Amino acid sequence: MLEKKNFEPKIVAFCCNWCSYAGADGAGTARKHYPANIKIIKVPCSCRVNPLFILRAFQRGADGVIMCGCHPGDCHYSTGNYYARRRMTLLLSMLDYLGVAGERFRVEWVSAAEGARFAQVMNDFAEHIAALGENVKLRDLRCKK
Amino acid sequence: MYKIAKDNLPKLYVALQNIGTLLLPCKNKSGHADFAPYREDAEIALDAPLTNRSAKDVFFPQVENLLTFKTSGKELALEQNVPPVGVTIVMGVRACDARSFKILDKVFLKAPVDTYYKTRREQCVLIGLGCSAPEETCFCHAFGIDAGAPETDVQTWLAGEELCWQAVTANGEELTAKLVDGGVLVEAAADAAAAVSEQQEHTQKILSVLPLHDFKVNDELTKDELKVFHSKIWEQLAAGCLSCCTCTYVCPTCHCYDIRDYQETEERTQRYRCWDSCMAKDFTLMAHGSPRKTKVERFRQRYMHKLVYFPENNEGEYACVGCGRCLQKCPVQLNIVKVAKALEKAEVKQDV
Amino acid sequence: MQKIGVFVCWCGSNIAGTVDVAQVVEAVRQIPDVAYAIDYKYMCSEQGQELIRKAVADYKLDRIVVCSCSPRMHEATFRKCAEGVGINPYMVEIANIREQCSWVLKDKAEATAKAIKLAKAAIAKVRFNGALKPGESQVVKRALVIGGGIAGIQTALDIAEAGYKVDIVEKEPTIGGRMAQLDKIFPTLDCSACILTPKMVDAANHENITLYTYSEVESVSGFVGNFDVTIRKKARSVKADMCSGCGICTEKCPSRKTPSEFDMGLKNRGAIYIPFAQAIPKVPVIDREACIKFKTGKCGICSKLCPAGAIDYTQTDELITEKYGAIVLATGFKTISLDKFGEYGYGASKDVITSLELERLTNAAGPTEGHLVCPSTGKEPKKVIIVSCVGSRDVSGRGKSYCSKICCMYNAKHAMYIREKYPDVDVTVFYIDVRTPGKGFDEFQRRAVEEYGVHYVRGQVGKVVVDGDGRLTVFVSDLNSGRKLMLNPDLVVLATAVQPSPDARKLATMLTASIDNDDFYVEAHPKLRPVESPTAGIFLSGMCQGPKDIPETVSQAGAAAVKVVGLLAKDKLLTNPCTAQCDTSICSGCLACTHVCPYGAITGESKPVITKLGVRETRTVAVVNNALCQGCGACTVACPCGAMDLQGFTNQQILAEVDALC
Amino acid sequence: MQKIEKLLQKRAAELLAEGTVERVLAWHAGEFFYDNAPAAVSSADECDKLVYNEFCPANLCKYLIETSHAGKKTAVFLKPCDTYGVNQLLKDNRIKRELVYAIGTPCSGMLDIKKIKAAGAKGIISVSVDGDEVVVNTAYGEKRLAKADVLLNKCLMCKGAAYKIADEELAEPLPVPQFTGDKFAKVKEIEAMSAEERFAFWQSELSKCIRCNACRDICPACSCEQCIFDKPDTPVAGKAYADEVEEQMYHIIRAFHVAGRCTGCGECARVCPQGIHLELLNMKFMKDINSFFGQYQAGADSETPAPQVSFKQNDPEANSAVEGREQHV
Repeated sequence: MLEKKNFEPKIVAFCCNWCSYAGADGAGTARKHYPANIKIIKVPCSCRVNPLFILRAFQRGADGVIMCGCHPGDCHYSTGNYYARRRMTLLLSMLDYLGVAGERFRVEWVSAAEGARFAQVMNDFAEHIAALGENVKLRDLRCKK
Repeated sequence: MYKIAKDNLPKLYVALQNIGTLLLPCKNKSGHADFAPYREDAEIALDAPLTNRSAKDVFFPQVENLLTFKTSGKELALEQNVPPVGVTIVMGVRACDARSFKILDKVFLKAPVDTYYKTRREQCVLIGLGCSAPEETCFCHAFGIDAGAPETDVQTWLAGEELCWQAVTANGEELTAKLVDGGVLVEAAADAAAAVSEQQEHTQKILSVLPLHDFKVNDELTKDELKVFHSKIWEQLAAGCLSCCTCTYVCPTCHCYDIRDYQETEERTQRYRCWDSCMAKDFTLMAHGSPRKTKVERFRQRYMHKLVYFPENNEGEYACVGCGRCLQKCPVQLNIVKVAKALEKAEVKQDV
Repeated sequence: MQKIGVFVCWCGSNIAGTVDVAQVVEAVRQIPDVAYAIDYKYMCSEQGQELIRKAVADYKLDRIVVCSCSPRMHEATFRKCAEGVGINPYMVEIANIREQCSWVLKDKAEATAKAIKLAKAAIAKVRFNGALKPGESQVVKRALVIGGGIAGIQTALDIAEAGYKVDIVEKEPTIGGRMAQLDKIFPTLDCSACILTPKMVDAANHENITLYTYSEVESVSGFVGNFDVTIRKKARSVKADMCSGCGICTEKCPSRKTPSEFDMGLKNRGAIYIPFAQAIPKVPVIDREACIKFKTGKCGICSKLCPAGAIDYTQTDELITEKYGAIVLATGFKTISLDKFGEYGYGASKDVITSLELERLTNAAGPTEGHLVCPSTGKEPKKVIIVSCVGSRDVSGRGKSYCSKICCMYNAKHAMYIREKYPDVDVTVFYIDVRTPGKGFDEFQRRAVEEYGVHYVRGQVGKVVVDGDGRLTVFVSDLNSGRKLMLNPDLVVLATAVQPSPDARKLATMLTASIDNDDFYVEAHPKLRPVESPTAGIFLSGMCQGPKDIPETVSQAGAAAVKVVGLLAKDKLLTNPCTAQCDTSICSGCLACTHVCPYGAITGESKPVITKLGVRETRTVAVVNNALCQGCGACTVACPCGAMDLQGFTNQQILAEVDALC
Repeated sequence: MQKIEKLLQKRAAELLAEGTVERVLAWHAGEFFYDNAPAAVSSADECDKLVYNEFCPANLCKYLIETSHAGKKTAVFLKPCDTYGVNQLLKDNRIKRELVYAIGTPCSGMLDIKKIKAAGAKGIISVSVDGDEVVVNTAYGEKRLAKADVLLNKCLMCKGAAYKIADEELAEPLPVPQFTGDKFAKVKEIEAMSAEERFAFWQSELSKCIRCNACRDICPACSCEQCIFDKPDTPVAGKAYADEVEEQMYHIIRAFHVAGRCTGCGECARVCPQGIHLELLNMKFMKDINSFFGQYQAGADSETPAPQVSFKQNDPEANSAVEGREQHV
């Protein structure tokens, strides 16, 4: 248990430019703390996130991947996150089916107004991943540092 | 000649394991036999008619790191990867596969020598197993291979309740000596030899009644390369081909590879080689495109290489050993036999 | 060999306080392709930008990474700066080491490490950046205003005055909105109609303004400068061009059961009706639910009586499609439903009314010609209680958490003109706080107390009980004296909270304009861009953005108009160059991309292509219209073979970031 | 089926002779009685070499991409299950309807020679079907096997005798293998395993992969001009087995790309030289699509929008795709 506490999970967060990335900025403006090893990649819309990116992140050794977008119905591009939701539903289900990383991937909707919630979501996820420990199943051993 | 009771085979495996890394046909989850490192719990299938893939992986792995690039800051350092040192023993090699290694040698050991292949090859002792139940897809005889006597360092036969053992090469003798000293192998009586030759005759008998018994690649084909090259028949033959790499990857003599880089970490990049196939669209792809733009061209390339180019450059030796894997594995039942027959019909007998 | 310059900003102590900027500079200097790296106190300042320009010149930089605040803040600044020294603006990447790093972390070592990672990711991405050139799109010189209340009317008038065509869509049969229902308005107590109706007439007569009343926006597509809008003009069943507005039909209509919306149900109207005398257009409309002709096929009196023969029962809805360069939302407000506030006895007694109902009761044009009476008895009240904050500042979840802002002032107003007209009526206002900021506002409220003798008691009404013979008993605690009071007013007026019009959410989705949890439209920036929606080309006017009184509404309406005019004055808009691009050499023409594109920007066309193998052939491939593409990237994932890619966010760029961050 | 073979030869010859089509896709004999291969003929006199019997499993529809590309009007003989592939190719815009002449070809299930051999038949000379039984004529005499036991796996999940697209039907439909069970039974079995068991299962399956791409190249849903895995500038481009993850990646992405395209024809699993249970990946997505987004059968027609390019506002939240997980909203 102890070493799990010390273990700092590597987490990649894909955030859509209009809601979630702004939400992250909001978290910053409000000085809401979340772990340093959560790193954000900006995409225009959650529908830009290719399952390939997520698998790649795991392959390169990410312990968790989270995708954030506008709440359904509020997509800046009106329908993007609906497609993203379908895609990620399938991907998540498949990762779980393969027994590799279902529990290490999460989708959350965070609006531009939800800075505090962004931090909350990130803290929850980081905790969740920390409890799971290191990603060994879906990491490419060649890429071990 | 020596022998060991079938029931004692595990003893033999362990003994061999102590001498070097032992690879032998083991069943995988889907019941296919493939060469795999010996493990006590492995489901060993010495008698499996034919492994999924030949043992060529032992000398020519599907993926092999050649070089490592190491960067620190703006500095770059190179490191050559050397294959691991140590004896490898491959057991249960069939006559067809045994011949295929000789063919690969002609490719990799000719100058410029492929040191990766050479190192692995030289460290290896091959223990062949005579065939007793050839399948209808077998046609090794078409290339003068004796299914009952594989060209290996040691020949073995599963006859009756025993495995008969006959050293052939110096390497084989050396290995045998160790096993005899260790009391694993015991001197076999004359009847063993009799049993073996009986089995060999029986094998020949079966081969003589199997569908492909009279199949032979017509030597005429090598006489007029261009004629064959321009044959109309290729179009028809290639029609069904999917351009997948199955035939290539299961073929014991195919040896094309590609070299690529893979960045493992910020500081480390591997230059590796991996099997490639002349059937693949992107084979030898260059800036201007592919030298063989159509499926027909790529299809023709593979069979021209096996049936024409290779024999032309290697004293008439075909780059095929009649293992029949392509007959078993091709998704659309295309195979070298079909091609060779069609070519003969079209270009030698000219009755198309 | 690329030459990347990395510029690390301190942002005063905002970044440098938590991130060891010197260490970041040291780290990135070690990275291949980084030709120059330096830190500075304020990179966005003129000196900071000068430092960048100089470095570009001295070190022949071709790519720039700025480690600073969020790109949402200064990306544009640094892109401009780069352009100034001849580097394509899209060769600039920002590493957000403030919002995402120094501001969310405390430990310096940790923050520094993260800053370095983020810098590395930006460098990894910028390696694959390509020079991008924005396209241009035309601006349709016409504006649409949704909502014909004072906000919409004012915005439309200002736009029209500037010389641009503007259409108003109003869902009610007349323009005028809430303000038309009001009696007198604070702080001057002048008559609402007297100042509103002239504006309504101006709007109706203005050559640049087209009114679509009794109409609703059906669908919206397109983007800033080029919106395609479909408007549903509901069937009035009256030919507007023939109707003289004489009103005979409305008087003689036999159906009298429908409560008048305009009079807050205090009076019934005919099935064919004109909401109020000064309605514009003054053309009646048939409420088909109520109309006997439509229900039974019999009747038809109106058409028999109409001297102009304007009645047309066969009229159908009409769909109008129009192109607009800008859209203004002025959808206004309504008061919340009081169903959840049983304790006030609203509905239990006719004599418990909302402030808006009171406006009608005191309005000379209202159901009682302005005589204040108790609806139940029709007699003048002797004692009136006004309850403030009904559903406003409510944390119980039944009402709204926000302050409705206008109530304190109209409470004073109501109390005042009741006392003025009926000096012997006793008026008490129960309040939690009295909030009267604004020019002349506090003086106004004090006048109510000092000159008009209105009682103000600090206390929240707990219960209004209605007994058998309809007598009201109000239970309230005087918070100042701590006494529990039990009063028997004849009339109770509830200052009910306001909320955005129910159409707001529907429209927000149609326009992809953001909306907050209370359904108020979100502004692009609460301080600096208060009248713009984050969605380009959409502007906000009036109550739909947040509670405000008439003066505020009118000034915001003007502000919105100026923004619209500023947009329409442009001939061309630069389009976002981060658009999708199809590699036709590998596109299979499956056209999955066309299905997911929200803008219909992708089409399949038969084109000659050269495959990767070098084969020339003609086949169907996807073609992107860069003027329409808004760069969401949906197509890039729908495309299985990766032929479709998004400039500025290419697969290579994102994967490079992934690799760098993992 | 002999009767049908004759009809097939006749129709093929007619269509070519009368010039209705330039090319005919069917099957011709291989080296043995059981390895009939896809054949493309373009002259009437070649048609007598065409064959049709219980050993013609190959779905010919994918060859239509080439012929359509070449602008050659092509007649193709399609077993009921093959017709789904044609519709999918039409939907994916990979073939031109006017260049396809689809001929519904009755099928009563294809046989699996591996199963017959595994059943202990040695020295097989020929195989014929007699009602519910398969008569195996071997060097050591006749051997009778239950047909159901030696059908190809894909035929065990027969979708029925109906053609989803056909310009003509060659003959009266034959009775197809009756599949009554739950086609997702195997998927559910795996779902029921613990994460560790699932991981172990798929490790042992996918680690067999040799990246020959046969699964991809035979798949009527995998019809890209250039596969993403052949795209040198994507870091996923890989030619060979390199690392479990690489293989997982390949198979996940492939399954993902064909999700909603896969008609469940089972060819991928049939042709895998390593015997990987690839159908279990695609079936999983089919099951998910049905349960999350509503019933959908790819290839049933060529119009219905695919689940991955459409949506419902009330689609389930991604996180809820996994049992006992909630979306925090």
